[in-house]
Amino acid sequence: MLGSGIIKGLAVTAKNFVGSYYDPARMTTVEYPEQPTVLPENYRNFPFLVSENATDPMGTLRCVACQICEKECPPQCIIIEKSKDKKPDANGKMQLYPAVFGIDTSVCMSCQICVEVCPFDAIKMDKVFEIAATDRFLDLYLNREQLAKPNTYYHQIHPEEAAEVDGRLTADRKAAEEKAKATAAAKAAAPVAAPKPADSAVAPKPASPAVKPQDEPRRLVSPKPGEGGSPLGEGGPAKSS
Amino acid sequence: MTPLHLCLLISTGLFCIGLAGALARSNTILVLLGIELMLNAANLNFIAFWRFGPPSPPANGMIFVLFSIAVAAAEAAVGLALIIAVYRHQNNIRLQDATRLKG
Amino acid sequence: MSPASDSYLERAPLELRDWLVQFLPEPLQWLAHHLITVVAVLAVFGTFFAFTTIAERKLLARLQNRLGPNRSGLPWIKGLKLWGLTQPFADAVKTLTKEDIVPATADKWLHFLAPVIVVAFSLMTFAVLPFGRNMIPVELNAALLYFFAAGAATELAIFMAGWSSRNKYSLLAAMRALAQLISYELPLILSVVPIVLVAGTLSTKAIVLTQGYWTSGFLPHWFVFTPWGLAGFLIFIVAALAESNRSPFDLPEAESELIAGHLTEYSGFKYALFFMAEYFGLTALSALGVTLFLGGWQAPCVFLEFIPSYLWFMLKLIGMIVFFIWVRGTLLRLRIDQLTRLAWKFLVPLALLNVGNAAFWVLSAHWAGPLQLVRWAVSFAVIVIPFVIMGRSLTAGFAPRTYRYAS
Amino acid sequence: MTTALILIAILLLGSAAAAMLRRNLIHSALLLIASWAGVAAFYLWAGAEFVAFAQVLIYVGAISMVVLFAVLLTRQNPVAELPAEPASRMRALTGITVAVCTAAILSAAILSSKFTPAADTAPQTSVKQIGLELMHRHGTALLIVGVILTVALLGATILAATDAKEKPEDRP
Repeated sequence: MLGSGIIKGLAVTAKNFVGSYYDPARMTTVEYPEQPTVLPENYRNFPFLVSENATDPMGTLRCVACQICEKECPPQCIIIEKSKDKKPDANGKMQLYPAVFGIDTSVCMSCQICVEVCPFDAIKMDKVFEIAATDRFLDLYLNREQLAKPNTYYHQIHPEEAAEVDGRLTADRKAAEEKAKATAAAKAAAPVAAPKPADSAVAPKPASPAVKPQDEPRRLVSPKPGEGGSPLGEGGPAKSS
Repeated sequence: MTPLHLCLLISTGLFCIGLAGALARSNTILVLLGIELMLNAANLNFIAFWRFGPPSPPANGMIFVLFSIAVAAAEAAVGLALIIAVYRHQNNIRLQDATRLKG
Repeated sequence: MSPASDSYLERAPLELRDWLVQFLPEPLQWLAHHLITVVAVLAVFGTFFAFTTIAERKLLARLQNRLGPNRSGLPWIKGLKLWGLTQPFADAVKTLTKEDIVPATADKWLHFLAPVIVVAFSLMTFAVLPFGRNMIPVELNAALLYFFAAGAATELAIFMAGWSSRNKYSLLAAMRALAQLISYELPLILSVVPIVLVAGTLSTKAIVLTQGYWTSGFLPHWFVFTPWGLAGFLIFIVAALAESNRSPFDLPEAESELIAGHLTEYSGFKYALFFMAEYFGLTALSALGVTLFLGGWQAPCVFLEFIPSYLWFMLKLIGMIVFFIWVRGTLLRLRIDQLTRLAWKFLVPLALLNVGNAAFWVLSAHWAGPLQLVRWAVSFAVIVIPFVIMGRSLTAGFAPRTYRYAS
Repeated sequence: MTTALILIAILLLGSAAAAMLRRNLIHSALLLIASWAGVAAFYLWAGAEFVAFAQVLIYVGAISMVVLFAVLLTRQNPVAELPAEPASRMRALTGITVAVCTAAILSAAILSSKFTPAADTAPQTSVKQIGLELMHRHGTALLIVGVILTVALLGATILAATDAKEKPEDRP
């Protein structure tokens, strides 16, 4: 009969009404500021700089001010100035460091391209979204000190990804150390009579660890062979060999 | 001058405004509205005489007006439907263009 | 009259008014008397409007398993939320301080006049509603006619708003609104005619008084408890939903098609006026429904008469509005052709039949004993059988929708 | 009492005259509605409440809507808004002259006639009385008006309806 559907519908909503007071499982609302939601693991928003050590964030930035991200950034929200001097990095190698590193979050669109292009795993995506400020120019421009966050924080927000990155970095470091040892041993073992050919033979080799990380992260971050990974992957070995 | 005089003068004014509109304007809708105004002027007279005129059977003037309003409503409905029909045929509603009865 | 009708609480508002008036000189007393009534009606229903909006939002939320607004508290006390009950005042401050934007090509005068007219006329309808025993702002012989006449003028304001905005969505929505309001005015008035027929008067006060009896003390003689009254009430509710542009008949404001309908080009205070008028219209129609069908300010049982009549009226009014909100939270919007079809092919014939039904009821008033049962049975049959038959033809060819891919 | 009447008259005649003079049809229609409302105010002034409410309900509520719909459905093309040609200006002049002459004759007739002084209060007419009058003495007329209205409604619908065939997908 006409109208029976209306009555059924009214019954459903009446049940909702009563149930909403007795059955908290019905309510999907999360009362946000008091009751923060758990963000999914893959949530990402605005980049930050990874530093190795929480006690001395500025001294242990992974960033070497190569400025790739600055050039790649589509909305051009990254500003980097290279330092004049060099500092030892985590591997003990002398590297440049960013004297100025700023991200204008009012411009940043969280596209993650800076992360994908970084050869040193120095810039990663953060999980912050409550960055509202009263000054839309100065307060939304984050400088080096505000951007630097320790690696432990990275582990906290993206545990799986961070573990993978760390594993890769330590592997690289080990390989570099072994290579360094090998070259040192080779140097020691090589006859003093023929320094020139030995130098020319060894010279490309120390360069290869520096080249390798440049390719490796790309392959790992974008594992799909179809897009972007393969041409770069091919380009890498061709250069190093 | 009694209130009745005043009422009758007002209704004369309304009637003549309606008449002028019905005769002078070339837009069919306005002509129809002018006729409506003339009808209203007549109703005004009925009420004026009911109120101030000599004693009559109770509510006579009111009943006249009620019938008049009902007929005016019918007239407006049919008139405007005719206007829409005419518009559909010749794409405008100017009175002087509606010279044919055949669509 | 029972002693309850003369209790202190019952007389309190009127005596307060008389006490206030007596301080004024004689010639001003008449004016003050009416001014106080107007101010009281405005204050009560203004507050009622404010709390209807918050009640609507909270109820709709609960009907859909949400929480609804629960944040706004008092401005100078942090942490006190008051279940969001001060939300309407926050909204009022917001709308009043907003910029008033008038489109450059708009017809300035009509654009300004439309909200004024709509509020003025929707408030005028309150003048003839009996809010309690002896509490009626204006006692008119033709009160019902007045109510519908004042209500009819709001249609004009909607047209003015739509046309003067120079916005095609506004105009389309205004035309839709007009088509809808004209279509549903007929069933609305026809559903009221049986009441006039049985009560023999157009005066709302007298109509309430005719409903003021009880069978054996607890069965009220409200019109809704007769077959024709029930049918009339249902038709009235459907028509009132459409007249006040509420879901499921909120086509003029179908935001998915027409943005905000005729309100698209309105902002700030003018928008607030339209919003207010809409709720005033809803409240007035609900109050009319209460007055005509639910016994007005009469208590449902004799022993409940100690509660003052105006409270009974308010309770019934709140009940009606809650029901309207409930319907809004449940039903989906109709299409325009379904809407007009429902009015002309279903509600109007049914309402006309109901008028005949009420005439039969009046003619058979002297039937007694077993004939009473026959009277009820015939009256029910006259309305239920056409309902079923017409409902069949209206829903012919429809079946519950089946979804092939979604479970 | 007379002041109120004069105010009502100004509203009534002013809006009617303005309505007939405006070029914008919608403005004309709305001003005319104001004039109809003025007529209703006159009825209220004269003590004919019932007729006043009926006037508002029917004229302001119903006829105005039909007029506005008609105005919007018959959109004027720009050609029709050209300045009036001499013939129609002539016609307008004649029309106004005729109206003014009629007004003069009628006014002279009204002012020269004597009426018996009226009663101070309006004749008491309750709604019930009107209803009984309508049903008894004027029953036939009521029936005829009902038939006229029904026929007019049907006729208007048929006249204004389009001949377009209903497409099957338009069915619900």
